Amino acid sequence: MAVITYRQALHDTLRDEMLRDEDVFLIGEEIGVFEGSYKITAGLLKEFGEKRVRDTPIAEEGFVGAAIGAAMLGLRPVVELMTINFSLIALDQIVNHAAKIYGMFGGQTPVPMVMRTPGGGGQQLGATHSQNIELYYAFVPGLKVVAPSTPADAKALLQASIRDNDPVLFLENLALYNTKGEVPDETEPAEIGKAKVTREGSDITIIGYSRMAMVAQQVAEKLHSDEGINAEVIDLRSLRPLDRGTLIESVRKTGCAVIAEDDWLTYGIGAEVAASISDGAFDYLDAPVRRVAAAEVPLPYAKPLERAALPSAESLTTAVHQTLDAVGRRR
Amino acid sequence: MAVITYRQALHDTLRDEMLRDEDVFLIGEEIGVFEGSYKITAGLLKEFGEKRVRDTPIAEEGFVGAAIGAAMLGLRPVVELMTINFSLIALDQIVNHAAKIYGMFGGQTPVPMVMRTPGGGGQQLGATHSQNIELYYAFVPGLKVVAPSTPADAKALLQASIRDNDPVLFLENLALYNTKGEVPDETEPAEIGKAKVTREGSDITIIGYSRMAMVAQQVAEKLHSDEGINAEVIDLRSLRPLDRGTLIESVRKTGCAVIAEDDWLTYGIGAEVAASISDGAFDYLDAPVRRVAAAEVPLPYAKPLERAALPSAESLTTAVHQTLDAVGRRR
Amino acid sequence: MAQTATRSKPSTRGGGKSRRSPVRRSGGRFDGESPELLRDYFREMTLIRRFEERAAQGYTQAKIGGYCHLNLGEEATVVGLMRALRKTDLLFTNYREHGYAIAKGIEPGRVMAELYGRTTGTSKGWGGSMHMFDVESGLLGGYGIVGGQVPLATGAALAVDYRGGDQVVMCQMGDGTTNIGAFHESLNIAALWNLPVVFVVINNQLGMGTTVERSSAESELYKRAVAYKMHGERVDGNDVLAVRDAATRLVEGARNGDGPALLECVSFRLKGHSVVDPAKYRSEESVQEAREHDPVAAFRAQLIEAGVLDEDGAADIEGKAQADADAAVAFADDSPHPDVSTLFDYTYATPVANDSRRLPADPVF
Amino acid sequence: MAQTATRSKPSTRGGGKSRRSPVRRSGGRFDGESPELLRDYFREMTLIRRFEERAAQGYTQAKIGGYCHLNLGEEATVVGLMRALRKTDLLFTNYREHGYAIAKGIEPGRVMAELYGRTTGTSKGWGGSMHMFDVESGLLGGYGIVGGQVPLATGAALAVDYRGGDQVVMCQMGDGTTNIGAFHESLNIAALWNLPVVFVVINNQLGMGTTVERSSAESELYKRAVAYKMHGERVDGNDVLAVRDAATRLVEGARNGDGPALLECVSFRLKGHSVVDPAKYRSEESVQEAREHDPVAAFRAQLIEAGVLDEDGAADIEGKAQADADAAVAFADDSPHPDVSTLFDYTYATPVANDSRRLPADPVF
Ligand SMILES: Cc1ncc(C[n+]2csc(CCOP(=O)(O)OP(=O)(O)O)c2C)c(N)n1
Ligand SMILES: Cc1ncc(C[n+]2csc(CCOP(=O)(O)OP(=O)(O)O)c2C)c(N)n1
Ligand SMILES: [Mg+2]
Ligand SMILES: [Mg+2]
Repeated sequence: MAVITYRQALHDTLRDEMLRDEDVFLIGEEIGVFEGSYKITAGLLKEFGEKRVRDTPIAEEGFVGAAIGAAMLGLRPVVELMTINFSLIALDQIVNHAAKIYGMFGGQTPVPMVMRTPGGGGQQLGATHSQNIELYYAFVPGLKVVAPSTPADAKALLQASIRDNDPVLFLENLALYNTKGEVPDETEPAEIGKAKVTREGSDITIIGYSRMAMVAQQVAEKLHSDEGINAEVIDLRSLRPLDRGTLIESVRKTGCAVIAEDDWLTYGIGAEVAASISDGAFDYLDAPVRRVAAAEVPLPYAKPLERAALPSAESLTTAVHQTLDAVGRRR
Repeated sequence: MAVITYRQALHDTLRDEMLRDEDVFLIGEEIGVFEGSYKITAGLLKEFGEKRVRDTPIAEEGFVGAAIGAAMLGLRPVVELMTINFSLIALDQIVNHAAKIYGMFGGQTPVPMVMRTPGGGGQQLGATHSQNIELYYAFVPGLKVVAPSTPADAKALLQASIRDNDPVLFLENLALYNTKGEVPDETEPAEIGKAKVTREGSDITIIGYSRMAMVAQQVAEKLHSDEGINAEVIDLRSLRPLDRGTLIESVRKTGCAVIAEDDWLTYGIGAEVAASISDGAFDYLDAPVRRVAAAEVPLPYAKPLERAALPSAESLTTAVHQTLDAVGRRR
Repeated sequence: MAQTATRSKPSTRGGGKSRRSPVRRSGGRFDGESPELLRDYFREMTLIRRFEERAAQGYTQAKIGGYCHLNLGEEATVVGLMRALRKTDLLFTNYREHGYAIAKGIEPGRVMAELYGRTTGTSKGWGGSMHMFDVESGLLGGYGIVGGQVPLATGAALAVDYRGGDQVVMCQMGDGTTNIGAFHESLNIAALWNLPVVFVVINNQLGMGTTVERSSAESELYKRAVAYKMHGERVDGNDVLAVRDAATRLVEGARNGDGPALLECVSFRLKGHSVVDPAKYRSEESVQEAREHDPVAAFRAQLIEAGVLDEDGAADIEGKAQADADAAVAFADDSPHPDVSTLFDYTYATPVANDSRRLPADPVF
Repeated sequence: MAQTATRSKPSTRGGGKSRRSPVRRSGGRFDGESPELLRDYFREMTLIRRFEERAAQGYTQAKIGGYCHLNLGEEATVVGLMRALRKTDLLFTNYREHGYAIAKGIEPGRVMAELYGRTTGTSKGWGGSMHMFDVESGLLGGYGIVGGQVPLATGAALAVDYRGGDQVVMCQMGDGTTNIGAFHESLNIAALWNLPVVFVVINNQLGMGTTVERSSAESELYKRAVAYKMHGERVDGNDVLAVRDAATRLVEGARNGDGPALLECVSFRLKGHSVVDPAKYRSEESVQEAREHDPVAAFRAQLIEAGVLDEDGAADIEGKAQADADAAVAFADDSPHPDVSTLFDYTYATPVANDSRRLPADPVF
């Protein structure tokens, strides 16, 4: 068991999987000579050579499509999309091809591939470079979407994604790369489609994924130490399929919930979470499910505006307080 | 007041707007010589010439982007995207450019353009040609998204969209083009961002948009004549902004709601509708908000499979019955 | 335009790479050709013709739904291209692929059954006219999104290269498809990585109702290969032998490591864009010109003139083709519709926890 | 590569259209040039150099956030191109646009203020380094998505054509950008419709860490114009006069209805891709080669050699440039940050019912 960064966990897992299976190869912009925009693939070109670590032209549609075609022949490409914002250019290939090829042809050819990509605002990258559009993938049958928030999950879910026979969108986050956590040396691949209760509690359910799962965990710890509030925290981990059962079970216990997400509120991931809880835990809810999400604007560059627009530990704490007040459970 | 088809209403409105404003022009694939894949633009090339009715190469990213650039200079392009499925290729231009240009540059240049496009399955077009992905646009701040279900609304909302200074995604539906309805000769542009109660009732609220608003209306009429059930029907008309107030007001009266949508259930438009109602009418809801949506599969070609996968008057009726049973209001 | 499309058209050539050079047939048109093979080409072209006619009929009878795009007028191209491929070579096409499916070796009955949406179809009824697929015969899909197949074919070639096999990938597309971004990105990638893929543009001179001249600034489409330092050439798509020869050269070149190439086959679309399109936008002359270039009729006449066939022999072949097409329809019509219970069978290849399997009337909880 | 990049490079030419032909300067390097103008070019190149150095500094001091891509090494190209445009002409660029903003006529203070995220910035602090905009000076945007500006510029040219004005649109992009689909779709459209737009590729030989040879199958990028029957040519991007002359010809051609063109300017990137990039992937020789081609130093030496400038004059200009850059920083630093109350001001140009104006901690109801 070592304490390593999320970045390191991704790097090591890619390397392990490449060693384990000759059919696994990496493809993407600047992953080789440049060693990756966020250095996840550092050193791998040197170790595995150009065949296994393939730098591409700036052509997201072309190289994602090429990965799909290669996967149709049984290879296991792991694509790096530099950030999720640039994946829009490849969306037709992902939604109309990767996600459809297995079903549209009557189950004849699986498409075993992974698309790794970071989302995330908060780096003053401006409106086009700060989006959280995992919704675009989570919405699509035929795709699987996972979103680990810890180094250990990054490893276990990346293993699972690479070994899965379906196209998997693997969501990372710029703000998570340098976070640290314990990672077991030997890990079983995680089960895709399962959420995880990362903190047990009875006062309120706080739900997050990716960066906001980490924030949720921190907020819960602080609420406990500062105010004795016992929040249950759920990390969704998988956005498609969505593990509604784990959510409902928790809310049936706590009676209230807050979902924290980095994307925009209206139609965001939290809408489905709130709708599902409101439905499945209808008789148990003591207050409406509360959502904490980004302000619905093209994210401005200027720091004060950006800071105001994005969810944070503070805004999540406020929402938790207000929800606890509403159910009369604030101590 | 004339009774005309939805197609005719669109056609006539495009023509009227082109006559009214020299800056309005049409651009898209096969809209001129071919007279439009669905013949919305029939005759307009002959009347207005190539400058105002511009056939494009098959290059969705290129011509949508060109329309955006033209709009930045003050023209009012009305783009036809042959079906919403092909809009994926233009998504980067729409989401990263059309939607961002006004905000990202600090409000210096509006982007007054309309993107007309039909969604819809049920024509045995298979998985890539039968999608309802309006969510991709409804999610994005900076865009407006309207989805008329009647010829009259098609006219009033198209007027409003063309005269609006922001990029508007104007959602049509293959199954609506031949439907008929009364259209006033003189119409005020509709107000974007407003839903409409198209039938008053007190037993249950049925919500739809585009094709499913029409189906909802039919189901409500039939429930009334067959069973004396008095459903209130709401046509969302605008997906972005979403008119939550109208929804809440209705459900506070009826105490229960069903939302019918053509897209996939998980993360679909109905998720936000259900989440919003569950929140805003929390103390008034007698049963969970029910969603009727498409099965979450790449839509198969074969008729029996396609029919089973898509929502219909029957599935909506079933859901309404079950919801009324749940609240003990079935007569 | 077809006048300028000859086998001897000078080709665009890339840098200093060694390239295959055209082998021209000398003397009479069919010198050195096996009469048996020639008759077989005619048989297959005729079969495709009859098959497509029956498909149109099935569509009119509402046995076939969706869109239905036919290869009428493109039979010489289809057969010529497919004869350049080995059984193990891989083919990606657009949605106008019925003829390719047959010529690549799929039973016509299974092709028709797909149109009829039956479980015996190439895609078990899930794909329909635009989405045929068969691993065994190497048809890796018809694709309905214009240009969608181009990156995929490039990736398949990457996989072949990765594994070190000697397969070649052929990627068919229409003239209108050369204007979309995926074409550009993929040709660049294929050339950059020297992948074993031959891109084939079927220039039937129309994308729906738009002519090549109104959609492509460079209407000699093979010239676009220059932008990727790729070999490009044009061939008369109404000449089955010319197509076969050009395609064979490029396919074998790709097999031998010469890298990708772009082949433009100029032909005519005899009917509308799809079965429902009356093609009112076409001038009488253009329709007339297309009819005059009917490759099936022309090949028939040439074979008879060359003594490879006589009228009886031709009629025999035609009768057999008609019978085969009819049998395909009968097979399709007798085949079962997919059962609704199979609706959720093909969303994922690896089963996954919490996958949604709800019908529209099913509650979430 | 820069060796092959000369002004006299034969150009690719489209069909039979009448095209502008290069007017070569005869005799000495600066014959017929106004010394005043030459000094002004040097002044502006130096200003951009100093400005970018201050930007790098501001970034290191965390006064500037996000990504920050500099024009260091591209000053001759920037100034040469901008001198080919009229004030009323329109410019679209990528995210590496600080120099263009200045050379197109925006106050350096406003450019720096944008980097500092202040209300006095070109985009009121909403855009940052990658997204500068100014209607008055005709900069219609720096764009952060590779290739994103290309369709937009084409559309702006369409609008000019529609209205019948005599403006020309210039669309700047990097070498790596020529591989993306939007490039292809747009150049085809521009050529097909004969639009008044000049596409300019700044070939600094790298897209992040990837060389042109590793990303473009045809590494002589101007040749890609052939695919659209468009005029294409290459120029030495380190030669401000050569760039100005080539650009002027093409811009005036476009203005006169000759249609679009593709101009490739070959230059060097002196530093990393952005301020944070140490560029470890670059060989010592490549860095050395870039330094040797430093266009500011070279132009300075040439002007002195030609007697257009003396050391004192050069030092004067340099001192003034430094002072201007410093003043820009002072202006930026003194300018106000945008107020949080303005967060919802620019989502829509036409106010709309039910628009969401919630902060993250605000409830929906
Ligand atoms: C991305 C995309 N845009 C538009 C369409 C609609 N469409 C279907 S076929 C077609 C014309 C294609 O022409 P071409 O490539 O010449 O092929 P052909 O039909 O002539 O075989 C169009 C525009 C589509 N299927 N996909
Ligand atoms: C669509 C897209 N893909 C990837 C990126 C990330 N990216 C930013 S700049 C760049 C390199 C661009 O190279 P080039 O076009 O040569 O321009 P230069 O930076 O050299 O000016 C890349 C890959 C992006 N911004 N947009
Ligand atoms: Mg065609
Ligand atoms: Mg570059």
